[in-house]
Amino acid sequence: MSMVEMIRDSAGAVAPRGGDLSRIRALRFTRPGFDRAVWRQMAEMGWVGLRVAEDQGGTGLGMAEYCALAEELGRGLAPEPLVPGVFSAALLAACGDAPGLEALLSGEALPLTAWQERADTLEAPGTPGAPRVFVPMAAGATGFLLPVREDGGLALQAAEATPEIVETQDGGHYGTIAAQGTRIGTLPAKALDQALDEAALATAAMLLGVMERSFGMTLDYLRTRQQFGKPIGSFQALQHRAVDLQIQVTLSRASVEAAAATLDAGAAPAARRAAVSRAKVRAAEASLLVTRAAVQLHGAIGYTDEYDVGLYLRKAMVLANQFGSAALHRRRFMANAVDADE
Amino acid sequence: MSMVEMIRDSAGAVAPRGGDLSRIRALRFTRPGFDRAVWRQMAEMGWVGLRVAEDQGGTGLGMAEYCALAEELGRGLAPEPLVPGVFSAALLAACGDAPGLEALLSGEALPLTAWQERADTLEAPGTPGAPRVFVPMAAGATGFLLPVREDGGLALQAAEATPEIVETQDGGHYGTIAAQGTRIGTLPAKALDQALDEAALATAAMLLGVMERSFGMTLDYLRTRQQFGKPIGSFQALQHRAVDLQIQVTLSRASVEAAAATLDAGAAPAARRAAVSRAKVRAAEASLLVTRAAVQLHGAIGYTDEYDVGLYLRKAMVLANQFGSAALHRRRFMANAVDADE
Amino acid sequence: MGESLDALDEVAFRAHVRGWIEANCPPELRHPQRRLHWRDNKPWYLKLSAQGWLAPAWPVEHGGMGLDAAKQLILIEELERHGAPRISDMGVLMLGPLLIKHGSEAQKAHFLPRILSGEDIWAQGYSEPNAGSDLAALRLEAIDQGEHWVLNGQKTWITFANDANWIFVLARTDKGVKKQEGISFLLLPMDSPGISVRPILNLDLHDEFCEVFFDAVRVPKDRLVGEVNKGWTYAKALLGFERIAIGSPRLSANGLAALKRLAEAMGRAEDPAFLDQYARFRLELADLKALYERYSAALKRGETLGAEVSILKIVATELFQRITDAQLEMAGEHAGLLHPMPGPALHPAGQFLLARPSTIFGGSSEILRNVLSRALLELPA
Amino acid sequence: MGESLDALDEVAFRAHVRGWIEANCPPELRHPQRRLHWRDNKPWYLKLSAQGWLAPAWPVEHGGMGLDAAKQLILIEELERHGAPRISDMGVLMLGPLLIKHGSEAQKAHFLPRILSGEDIWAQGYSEPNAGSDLAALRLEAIDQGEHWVLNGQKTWITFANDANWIFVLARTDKGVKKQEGISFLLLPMDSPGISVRPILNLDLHDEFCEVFFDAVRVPKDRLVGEVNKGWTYAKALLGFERIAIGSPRLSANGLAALKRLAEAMGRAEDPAFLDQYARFRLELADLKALYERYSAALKRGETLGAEVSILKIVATELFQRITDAQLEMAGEHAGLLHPMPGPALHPAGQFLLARPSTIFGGSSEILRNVLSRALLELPA
Repeated sequence: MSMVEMIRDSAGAVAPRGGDLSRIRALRFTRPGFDRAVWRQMAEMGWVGLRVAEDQGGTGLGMAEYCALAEELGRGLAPEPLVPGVFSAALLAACGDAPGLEALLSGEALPLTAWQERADTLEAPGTPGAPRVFVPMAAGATGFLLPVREDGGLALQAAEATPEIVETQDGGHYGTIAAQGTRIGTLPAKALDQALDEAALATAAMLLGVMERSFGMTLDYLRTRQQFGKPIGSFQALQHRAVDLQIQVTLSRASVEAAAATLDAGAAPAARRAAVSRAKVRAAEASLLVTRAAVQLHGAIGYTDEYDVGLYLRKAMVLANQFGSAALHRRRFMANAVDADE
Repeated sequence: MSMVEMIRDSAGAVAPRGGDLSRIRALRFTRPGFDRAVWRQMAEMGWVGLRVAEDQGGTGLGMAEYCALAEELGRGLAPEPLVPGVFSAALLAACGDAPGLEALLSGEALPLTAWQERADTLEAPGTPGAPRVFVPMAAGATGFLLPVREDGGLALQAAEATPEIVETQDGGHYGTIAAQGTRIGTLPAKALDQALDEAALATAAMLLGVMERSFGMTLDYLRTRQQFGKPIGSFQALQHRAVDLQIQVTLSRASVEAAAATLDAGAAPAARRAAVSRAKVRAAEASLLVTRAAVQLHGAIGYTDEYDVGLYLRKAMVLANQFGSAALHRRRFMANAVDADE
Repeated sequence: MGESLDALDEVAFRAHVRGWIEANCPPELRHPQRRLHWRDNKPWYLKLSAQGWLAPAWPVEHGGMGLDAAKQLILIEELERHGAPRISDMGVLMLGPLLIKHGSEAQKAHFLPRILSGEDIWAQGYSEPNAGSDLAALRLEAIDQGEHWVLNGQKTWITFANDANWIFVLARTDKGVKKQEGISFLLLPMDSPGISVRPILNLDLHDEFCEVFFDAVRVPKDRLVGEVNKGWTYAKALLGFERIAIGSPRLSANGLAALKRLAEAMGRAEDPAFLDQYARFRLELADLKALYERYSAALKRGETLGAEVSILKIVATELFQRITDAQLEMAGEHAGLLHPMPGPALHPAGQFLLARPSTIFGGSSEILRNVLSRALLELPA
Repeated sequence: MGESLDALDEVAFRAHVRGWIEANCPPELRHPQRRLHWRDNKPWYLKLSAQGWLAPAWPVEHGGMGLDAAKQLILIEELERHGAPRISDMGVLMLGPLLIKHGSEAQKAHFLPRILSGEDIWAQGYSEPNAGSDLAALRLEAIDQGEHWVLNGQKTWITFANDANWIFVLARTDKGVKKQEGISFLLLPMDSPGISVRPILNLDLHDEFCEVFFDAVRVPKDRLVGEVNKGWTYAKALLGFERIAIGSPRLSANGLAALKRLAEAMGRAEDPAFLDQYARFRLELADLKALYERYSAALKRGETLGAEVSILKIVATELFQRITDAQLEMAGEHAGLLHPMPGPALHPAGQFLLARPSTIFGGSSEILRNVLSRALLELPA
C-alpha cells in the first residue's frame, strides 16, 4: 500500500466512506462547529504535522499525501479545520524555535493564523493593527497567530482574542480578529508564500472530494430514481450531462494531482504558483458546476436541506473562494506561467 | 399582407424557398461570383433603393423591410451584393445631387463603396491615398465610391480601379482598391455612420436567415436519418441540442427585429448603435454556433462540400465578421448603451 | 374603481398604477430576498384588496379588475419595477380563474369573496413524491363512499401549505383508466381531520415548501370542482400569465445590477475581465428583454402563446443562474456567508440559492426541452 | 538499429530521436495545414523506412523497432513537436499489428515487408453510408462462391483511397446472425476488377475522403485474415495508441499559439478581453496536458487504457474547436478567406475547418458520451 493509499484509508476514521453525514449535520451552525475530540484524533494521526519535518515533530509527508487526505475530508464534509491547522503548523515550524508547535501538533492547542486583511487575496501584508478577517472556524481557536510587518520582514505574533463571528453556508463560520500580539519569532516571507500555496492546493483537493462525492450521489440517484416508468439515468440527455460532469471531475483530479507532483518535485516559486493557481481555478469552477448540477439533477428533493446533496453545494460555495477565487487565481496563473508554446 | 410579408414573398424570385442551391453552387468561385441578370432584377424590384427616399427615386422602406429581405437572401445564400449596393445607394443619396444614383438604383451600374482601411472596423477615416480593403464582390463592380477626408469633413469620390482579389469561403471574394478618384459630392458624416449601422444590421439579418435555414435542414435530417434502428431525432441528447439551437435562433430574431424597430422609430445615434451592435453580436455568435452544430449533427456527410449544410457554415464564416466582428460590436455596445438597470 | 381604469389609455394607466404602488407598497416589504409568508405579506395583500386590485384578471362581476391583457401586463411590470413582494396568491392566480370557469354557482358565491378578503388562503396540492416531473402519475387516492370521498396519500412541494387554511388537490378517483383521465379536482379545508403538514426546509433554510399527508380525510361531494375525472384537463389549462411572468427579465436585471455593485465593493469594477463579462451579460439581458417584449406584445394583442413561450422561461432562468454564478465568483469569501454581506446590502449566496429552484420547478429545464423538441420542433418520440 | 536504441534510457532516447528528426524531416513538409497525400508524404515515409523507424510498435523480427510503450510515446511526442507530417500510415498502424496477431504466416511474409518498403499503401474500408456511427450495421455483402467471395456494396469516408493500392475491408459474410457476428476481415488490391473510387471533397475542399464501390469484386479465400465471421472482433480490438494520439494537446497548443499571433496581427494582443480569453484557454490547455500525461504515463507503465480514455478525445477535440472559434472571431474579415492570410502565415478559416471533423470521426463526441455513460458511469440503457 502506498503512503497515499494509507492516508486515504486512515481518513475513513474521520470521514466515513459510507457517506453517513449525521455527525456533520449535528455540528452545523453550532460553536465551535467541529468536534474537539475528532480534532485531537486527527492530530494524533499526525495529520496536523503532515507538512512539518520529522525532526521538528511532524510527519514530513508530501503534497500528494496532503492532497489525498484533504480530498477524503472534503468527500466526508469534515468540519474540523485541517487546512488552517496545517497552515499554522507550517508557520510555526518556519519560525524555528517558536513556541506552540508541539501543542498544535499534539492537538492540545489550536492556534489559527489570522493573516487575511481583506476578501479574496493571497497576500498577507502583515499590517500592524489591521483587523484580520475570514479566519475559518475561529470560534474553535485556542489562540491566534498574526504575521506582522516589521523592519525588513515579517514577525509572527501570538495573540488572544474574542473573534467576531459570521456564519457560513456549510454550517461553519469565519471570525474577524482585532488584537495586539506578542512576538514569538521571525517569519520568512518565502515560507509564508509556500504555506499559502499549499493551503490553496489542499483546498482545491477538498473541492475535488466534494465534487466527486456529490457526483457519485447523483449517479446513484440517476440509476435508481424512476420517472415515466424508467430510471431517469436511462434518459440520454441526462447521460450526456453526467458525462460532462465526469469530465470536469477527471480534469480536476488531473490538475490537482499534477500540481501536487510539481510541488513535491521542489518546483521554483513561479512554477509552484502557476501549478497551484491552475488547480484552484479548475477545482473552484468544476466543484460549483458539479454540485449545482447535482442539485438540479436531483430535482425538487435536491433543493431541500434535508437531502444530503445540498450540503455539498454549500460546502463548495464556501471552499471555492477560500485561499483565492478562480478570478484571482486566473490572474495569478498568467503572472507566473511560462508561455504555452514552450 | 404587410409590407414585410410582401417583401419576403418577392424575395422568392431570387432565393427560392424550396432550397434549391444549384444556382448558388454554379456561381461559387467564379467572377464576378454573382449573376448580373439577377442583380438587375433585384434593382428593378426596388431593392437597391430600398432605403432611398421616394423623391430620390428609391422605395423608402423601413429597416424592418430591409432586414426581412436580407434574411430571405441569407436563407437562399444569394451571392448578389445587396448590402453593399444598398450601402452605396445610401451614400449617393446622402450627397444630394451626386451623379450615379439613378444608374445604381436601376441596376445599370454597380458602384461599390471602398470605405474600409483595415480589417474589423466600422470606422471610415477616409485617409487620402490609403488602399481600401475588403470590398465584397469587387470584381463585379462597375466602379468604386471612396469616402475621402477633406477639410472639416468627407468627400465622396468616384474611381475606376482593377481590384486585387482574394477569394472567400462562400465562393465569393474581397477586393483591395488603390485608386485616386474624382470628387462627386460632400458626404455628411452622420449619413455614413447611419449607413454603416444599417449595413451591419442587414448583415445580422442575413445571418439570421443563414442560421434558420441550416437549422431547418438539420431538423429535417434529424427526423429522417435512421441509426440504431431509429430516427436520430428521437435521441434525447440530440433533441435537447436542437432546442438549444432553436433558442439561439429565437433570440437572434428577437434581437434583430427589435433593433430594426429601434431604427425605424428614429432612435438617437447612441441608441441606434447600441441596438445594432447588440443584434450583430448575437447574430454573429449564434450563426456560427448553429451552422457549426448543423454540420456536427449531420455527421460525416455534413463535412462534405457536396452536401448543402456546409454552404451555410461557410457563409456564416464570411458574414459573421462583415461590418464588425462580435468582439468589436461588444465594445461598441458598451460604449453606447445606457445602463442596464434603467 | 374598474370603470375609471378602463377609460385610461395604456400610458395613463401605467402612470396611475405606478403612483399608487409607490405610495402604498410598504417599503420594508420591497425586494425581499425570499418569498414571504402570509403573516408577512398580509399588509400588502389587504391594501391591494381594499383598493380592488387584488385580482386583475378576474371579471368585474366577481370582484376582479377585469383588465385586458395589455393592462394586466402593465400592472405586473409596475409591481416588479417597485420590487413589490409576491403575495399569497394561489387563490387569486390559480383557484379563482378555475372556479370562475368550472365551479358551481354555490362554489363561486362562497369561495371567491373569501379569497378577495384574505379570509381564505389557499395552497395548491398537485405534486407528489413519486411523480416528480411526471405529474400525471399522481397517486393520492380518493375512494368514493357515496356522500363523500375518502383521501389517502401524500402531496409534496406544496408552497406555504403551513400558511393556508384551504387546499385544492388533484386526486385519483379512477385507477382503471389512462393516468390523465382518472383525476379529479377537490377542495378541502386544511383543518380537515386526517390532514397533517410537515414543512421542508429548502437550501436557503426557508420553510417555503411542505409535505401534506392525507389519512382517511373525508371530502364531501359538493367540494368537487366541475366534473369527476376531468381535473387534469382543468389544471393543465391553467397556464396564463405565469408562463410569461416567470420569464420576466427583472430578476436578471436586478441580479446584474447587484453583480456590478458587488464588483465595486470588491474593488474590481474596473477589472477588464469583469468588464468583459459584464458586457456579455448586458447583451444577453438586452436580448432577453427583446424576447420578453415580443411575447408580451403578443399577449397584449390578445394572442395565446404556444409551446415556444417555454423558451422564455429557459432563457430567463438560466441567465439569472449564470449571473448569480458570477456573483459567487466575484464575492470572495463573502460567497460563503449565510447572511447578507456586512456593509453594502448584498447577498451573493442568497441570490445564488434563490436562482436554483427556477430551473427545477414549474417545469424543469430538462422537461421543457423535451416538450419543446416535440411540440415546437416536431422531433420524433 | 533496434539494439542501440534499446540500450538508451528515456532521456537519451528522446535526445537521439529529436536530433534525427530535426536533421531528416523535410522542412517544407512540417506543420502542414492539411493531411498530405501519398505523393506528398512519400519522401518522409521513405526516410523513416530507410532509418528503420517506420513501425515503432512492430516487433523487431517483423522489421519494426520493437519499442516499449514509453519510447513509442516519446517518439510520437518528438514527431509532433517538430510538426512532422502524418504519413500514409494505415498499413503501419492498423493492418500491420492486425496481421501480426491474426494473419497467416504467408500473409505476414508477403504483406509486412511491402508496407515497410512503401510498396503497398493501404486504405481502411470500414464505414458505410447507412451505418454511420452504428458501424456494425455495415452491409458490404460477401457471398461465398467456394474459391472466393464476391463483394457487392459500398464503403465511404475512406481516407485517401485514391492513394492506396490495397484496401482492407470489413464485409458481411453471414446475414443470419447478430450484426457483430457475421463480419469478416478481407484484403484486396484496389485494381481488382469491379472496384471504383470517387473522391469526396470535404469542407476544406480537400479530397481526403473517398467512396469506394464494389461491383461483383472477387476476393480469393486466402485473402481472409484470421477466421471467418471474426472480423468485427479483430477490428474492434485494434485500439492502441490512436486512442491517446487523438487526445494529444499539440493541436490545441499550436492553435492557441496561432490565436496569439493572430491577436498581434490584429492589434489586439493587449486587449483585456482577449487576454482574459487567452488566460482561460491557457488554463484549459494546461489541464489537458496534465490529463494527457496521466494516460501517457499509464501506457508507459504498460497498463491498458479503459473506456475513460475517450474523455481525453472529447476534451482535446472540443478545446481545439473552441480555440479555432476564437481565431475566427479574432480574425475580422480574414476569417472568411479561402487561403491563408497575406503577411503572417495564419489561416484562421483553415484551422476552423480542420477542427470540425475531429468531433465527428473516430467516434463522434455524441457516440463517445453514450459509450462513457454506459461503460464508465454504468448508467442504465
